[in-house]
Amino acid sequence: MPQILLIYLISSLAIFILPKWVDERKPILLGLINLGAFIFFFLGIPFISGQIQYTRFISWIPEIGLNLEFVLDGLSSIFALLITGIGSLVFFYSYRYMKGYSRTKPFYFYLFLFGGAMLGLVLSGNLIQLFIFWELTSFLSFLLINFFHEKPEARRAAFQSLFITVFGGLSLLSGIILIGSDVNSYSINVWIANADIIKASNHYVPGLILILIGVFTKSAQFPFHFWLPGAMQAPTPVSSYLHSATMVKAGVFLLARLSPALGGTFEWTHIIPLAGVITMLIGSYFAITQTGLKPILAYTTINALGVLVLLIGIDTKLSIKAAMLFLIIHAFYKATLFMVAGMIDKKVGTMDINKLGGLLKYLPITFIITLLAVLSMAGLPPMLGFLGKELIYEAKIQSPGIANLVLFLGVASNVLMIAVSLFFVYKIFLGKPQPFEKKPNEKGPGFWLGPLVLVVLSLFFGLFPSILGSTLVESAVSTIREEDIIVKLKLWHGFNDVFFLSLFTVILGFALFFLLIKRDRLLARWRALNRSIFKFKLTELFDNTMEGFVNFTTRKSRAIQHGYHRYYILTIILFTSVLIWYQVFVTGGFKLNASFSLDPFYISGLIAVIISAGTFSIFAKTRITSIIALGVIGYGISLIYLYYGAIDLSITQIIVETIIIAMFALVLQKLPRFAKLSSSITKFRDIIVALIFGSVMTLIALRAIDIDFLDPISKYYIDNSMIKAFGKNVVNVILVDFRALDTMGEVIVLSIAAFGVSLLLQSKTGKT
Amino acid sequence: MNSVILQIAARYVRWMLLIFALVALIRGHNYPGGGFIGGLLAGLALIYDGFAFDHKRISKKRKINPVGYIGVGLLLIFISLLFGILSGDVLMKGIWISLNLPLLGQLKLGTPFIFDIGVFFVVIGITILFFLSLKRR
Amino acid sequence: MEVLIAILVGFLYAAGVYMILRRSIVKFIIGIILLSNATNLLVFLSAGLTAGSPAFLSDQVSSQQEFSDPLPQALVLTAVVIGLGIVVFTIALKYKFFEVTGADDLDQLKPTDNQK
Amino acid sequence: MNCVALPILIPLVLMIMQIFFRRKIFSQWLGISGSLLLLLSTFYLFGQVTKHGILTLNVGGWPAPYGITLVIDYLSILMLVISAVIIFCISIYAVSFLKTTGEKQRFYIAFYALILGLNGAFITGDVFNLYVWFEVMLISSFVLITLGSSREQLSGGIKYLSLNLIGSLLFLAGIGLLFGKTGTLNMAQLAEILREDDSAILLNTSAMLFFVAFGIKAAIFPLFFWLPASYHTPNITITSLFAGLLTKVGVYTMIRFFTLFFVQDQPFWHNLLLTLAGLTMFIGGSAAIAQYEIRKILSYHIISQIGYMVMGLGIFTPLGLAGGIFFTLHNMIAKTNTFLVSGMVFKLKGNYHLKNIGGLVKESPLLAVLFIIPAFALAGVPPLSGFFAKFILIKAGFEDGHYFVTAVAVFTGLLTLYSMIKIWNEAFLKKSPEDPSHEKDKIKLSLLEVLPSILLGLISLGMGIFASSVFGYTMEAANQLINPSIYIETVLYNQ
Repeated sequence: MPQILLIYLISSLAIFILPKWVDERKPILLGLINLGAFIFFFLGIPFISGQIQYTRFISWIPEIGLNLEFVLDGLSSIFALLITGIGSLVFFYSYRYMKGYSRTKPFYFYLFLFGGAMLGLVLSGNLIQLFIFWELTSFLSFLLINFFHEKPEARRAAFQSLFITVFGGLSLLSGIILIGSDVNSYSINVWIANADIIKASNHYVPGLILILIGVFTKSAQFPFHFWLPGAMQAPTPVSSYLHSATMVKAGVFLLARLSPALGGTFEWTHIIPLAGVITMLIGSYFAITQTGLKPILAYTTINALGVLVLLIGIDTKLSIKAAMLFLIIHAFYKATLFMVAGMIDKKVGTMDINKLGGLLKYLPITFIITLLAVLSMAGLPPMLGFLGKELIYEAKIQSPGIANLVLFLGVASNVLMIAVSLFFVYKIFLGKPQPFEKKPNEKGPGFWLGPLVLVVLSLFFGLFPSILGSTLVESAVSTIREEDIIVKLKLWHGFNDVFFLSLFTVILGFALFFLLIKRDRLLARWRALNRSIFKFKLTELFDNTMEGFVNFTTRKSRAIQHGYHRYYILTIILFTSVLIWYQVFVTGGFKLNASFSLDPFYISGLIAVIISAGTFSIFAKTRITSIIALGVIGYGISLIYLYYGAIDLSITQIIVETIIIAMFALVLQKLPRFAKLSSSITKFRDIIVALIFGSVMTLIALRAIDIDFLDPISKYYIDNSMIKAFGKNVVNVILVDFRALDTMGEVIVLSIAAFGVSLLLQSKTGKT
Repeated sequence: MNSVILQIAARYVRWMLLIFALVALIRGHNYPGGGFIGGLLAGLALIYDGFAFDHKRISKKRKINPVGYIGVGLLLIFISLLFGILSGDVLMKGIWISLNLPLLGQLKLGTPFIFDIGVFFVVIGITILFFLSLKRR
Repeated sequence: MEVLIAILVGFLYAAGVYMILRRSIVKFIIGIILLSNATNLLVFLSAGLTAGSPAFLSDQVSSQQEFSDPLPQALVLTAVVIGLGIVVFTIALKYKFFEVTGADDLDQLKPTDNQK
Repeated sequence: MNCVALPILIPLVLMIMQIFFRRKIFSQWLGISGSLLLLLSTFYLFGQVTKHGILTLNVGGWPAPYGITLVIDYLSILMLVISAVIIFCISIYAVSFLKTTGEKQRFYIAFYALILGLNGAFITGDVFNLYVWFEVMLISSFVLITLGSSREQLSGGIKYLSLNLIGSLLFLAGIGLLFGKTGTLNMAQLAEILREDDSAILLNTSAMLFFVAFGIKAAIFPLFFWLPASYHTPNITITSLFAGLLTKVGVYTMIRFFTLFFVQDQPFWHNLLLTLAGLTMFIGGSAAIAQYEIRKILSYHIISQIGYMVMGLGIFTPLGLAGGIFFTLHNMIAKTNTFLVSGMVFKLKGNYHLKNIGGLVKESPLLAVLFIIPAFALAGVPPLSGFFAKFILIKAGFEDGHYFVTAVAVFTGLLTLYSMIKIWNEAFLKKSPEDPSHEKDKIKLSLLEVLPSILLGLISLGMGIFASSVFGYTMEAANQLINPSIYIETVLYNQ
């Protein structure tokens, strides 16, 4: 299995180096590669009945539980087949569809890699590995939705989808890590084996919620569903792929995958169905009022995802069975319908249902295809969709928990779905013929071949459902439920509750449909009603929130990075003072042993001179006096050094002080006079700050003298200076021998400073 | 500043300062002084010269190149490092030779001394450079 | 004596901090010089003061003698010299800034942070 | 021969050579070949470290703790290797991007002085020596940041200089106090003393000074002001260099000090570090999304990402530290790369402001690829390096029970993503706002400009794909930091 992913990676990279004659046909080639992978998984079906799984383990970073595990079992097999199968059809389709666009190379690169990432996702047996593929699909879909990137809407939609899915992805990652820390592994099999520990842990509920946020964002569940309609900004093949077999199905997959490990609890059977049922209703409700083909389909996808999530959340044998079947059904009809929509767009030039109509005359084959797909979507016989709907009803009836609500809303949503489906096909192919600029025709099988294959399959499985039931669905359900389950599917169940419920739904659906087509104004009113009830759209809410946040941070960053040099300094000084004072209090730094003495008096006097010179220098009115006072301080300090036996230091201090004063005086001639720039309140505040800082420095300096952990290392220098370094001046020996590296650094600082000074002052630039 | 008195004084002060700087450098290992102090003094001597005669004299007429001083100084420092390595020992290891000179008596010369001379040159260079750049304005 | 010098250190810090909080370039430089003096003195002080003879050895080895600690002296010396380089660079930078903008007011630096 | 000093000897020689040789072309080629030499020597040292463990060198042959000891452990060598890679890339990049400034020679002198200080800081085992290297680095960065002396640079430079100056003064004061209390400067000996002594808690006051000093260098909240004030002013080559290296030295020293000897009163430190880390991440990240100037966005990002590194230190488990180090390494590479790319954007468009540029994806698809790799790496997109760094950090955070700060870390990832997408959308995807009629002569990027970015991009990718070995090394580093006994032993007793 890893080899297949490698093939995907290599062939996607190979797109960039194809010779010209292959390059023109690269979608065909990529479709064939997908087909090959499909055949591989198809041939594998007989080997993975029931709970049997094939795993491949590659150690990656085992220390942090990150390994490559590939699992092929019933569940991943269904998904892999859908991804590769529909993938190959999508590529064949886009050979026709994408003709005439420039820069298709990156497009195919992303699309193919997208398929590969999705395949990697469903084959992952390690949750972190799964997350990696999960994020890859998010980012690749971002790049795909951005195909028409010069349109602002496309950029906006791409960004929304990315932001929402990455938000979910990060939340998913947190959830995985949180729960993974309980069992010390991210391997799904380990999680399943330790399901009891996980469910008993404190981390279970927060972890589950985080994971569910991930699932809900990816699978477009309420309230994160709004990115999905935007994603139709992508070229149609992408939408077709994204809605049917990839991306949005990732969440469903993960939910199914984790249900043995996390499922069955109160939280699981209540949160998930609730989200599912709301999403289902929203999807079908808004589908009706859309005017574009793609938006209609997008909302029906939301509906389908709601159904899938609901079914997995109900978490019974029957509901899982229904979910797996519906997964396949939905993939088939949704891929078909998107391809049809794209085809109509290409042939007629619009996807607005109000500008479409009467296409039956021109596109009979397409009509049949669409009709069959739509029947499947509406859940009408003889299509596979019918079977699915029956099963879903059965599962809903038998569901524990919030069954009544689920059933009621389920019927309502199905009524809407039937109406939408019929409306869809009616508006395009029947209805009023519209004047088209160019006469559409059926030329070129490239457009309808893929959809045809899918509807034929859908019909075939609808008539002979047991073929599907006893193989794929059965092993997937067995995998999820962790027990061997026999699945028998048949089209006709007899006259039971479910049948009558279906009949009821169909009648209502047809009634609604007729109402819609007979009363044009009804729909318009409905739309108006929606607009007034749902004042804000979630997309706009999202945009406004983002914008509000950006504005907030703009103001905030202005406030923080305000540009006033002295307030930066003030902040730093205050921060330091607070930290140090805090530590002084904590460590009881007030107990000092040092005694205050004024002896010898001349040093005391010297200090008094320095302090008064300092005060003078601060408050001096002219610059030159200020600087002279500064000199007094410097020379005074050098005398202190001298008193404590630091001759070299003292000389150096004097010379350095002299140079600084001289330099200062040199430039001072050109610098302006002191201006009175600060108010007295500012001055007072600054004095307080300065005193806070100065006093704490005094305090800790005294502390430092008090504490001595061990004898200083200096004795070594005195002992060895003569013997080993042949110098009597220990300070100098330290400078040039013991710690010569410091001196070297010091000299380099000086040299660079000198270069810098000459550079600054010589450069003639400036005055800009 | 083209004071005549200053110029006359400079002829003597210059040499005195230079000699003083050299003494500080050489004695540095045993008595107060050393490369840094010596270098500063020498630098001051040259600056004094500049004050007296106009700074151009330093840079143009005498062709004193402060960057060159710095370069030479750093090179000397590097050479003193290199000795330790070349002699197969660790970086900066002091290598000493003992000279018996007739007049000065026994004199110990070692790589730390080269290091100190390097510092001396760098400090001369930077002092002049500082001065020149500020003065040129 | 330590207490007094410690107070001096504190005073120099306070003076330096007060000066670098001013808007004038010249005052800022004075503040930096004061702070760097304060820090050097702090290093010198906290290493312990011994009013002993300077650490010059004589040929007759007598390590019994009480020397003042040479290491902090060397450290402070290095720090002083480094301080020289940096202070001179600061002076040059501020001078250049004044030359370019013609203002002694550090609040004039504001626009670099806040341009959109 | 003991090669521990190579990382400082090579830049020293190069610096001296640059002083003597003034020919432009010579400086350039010397620059590139010298950086390559440095890179190779760090590789060699890396091999040595993996083979022999911690390497030490007592400069001048004076035994520790009396002389200055140079120490290379896993943390040092990882930092050395990554910074050598960046230096190599920058030296190639500099060739064409410094064409406009006439100060090539001075650039190279200061450039190598900066590297000298940087490498010195990475390998020194002596507190005061560290200060000296910091100053070397600081003064050369002052020179570099004001190279060109435009008004903007000067005012940015002043803020950069004054705030950093306060940082180094506090650092020096801290050293003085530390030395006053312990009587030693050798890090290993300090660790030995302070780890065993109960009253070492008294040192926390001086530890505060170090914390603030390194905090200023690392640009953590609330000490970061100098960074956004100055990083957008100099030539882009210099900004890239700073962005990749300078703040990370602050992080490095912080990690070094707060694992080696300031380990008293751990709950206090860790809470402080984690709180500030969270604030740094969030404030940096959210300030970034408000900007429209590419370099400012990236500058605020540096701050945000420093938060992650500090968070790794604050978690203080081997995994947390390893995550922090991993993040640092990844960030150095990716961050430099984004700045390099922004330089190329400027070259093509003549502007850094997102509102004035656009359409680059058509104009230069290669540049789009070059941008998207580091941008996605920074946003933490798997399988690039950033994902693993973040993953390890989040894992460590959750497992150690720091839910809040970890949640902030996760959320900040979203902010990072937002600002990267902002650049991507505005500069690359959007239609160019320029008038298409007066199409300028097509400016082409030369190989020397693109090459460093390609190299760094490949490394980002490689650090992701071979995350297991990178993680192994960072884990080794973290273990060495958590158990410093080996470090102490090697430095003080095995000579």
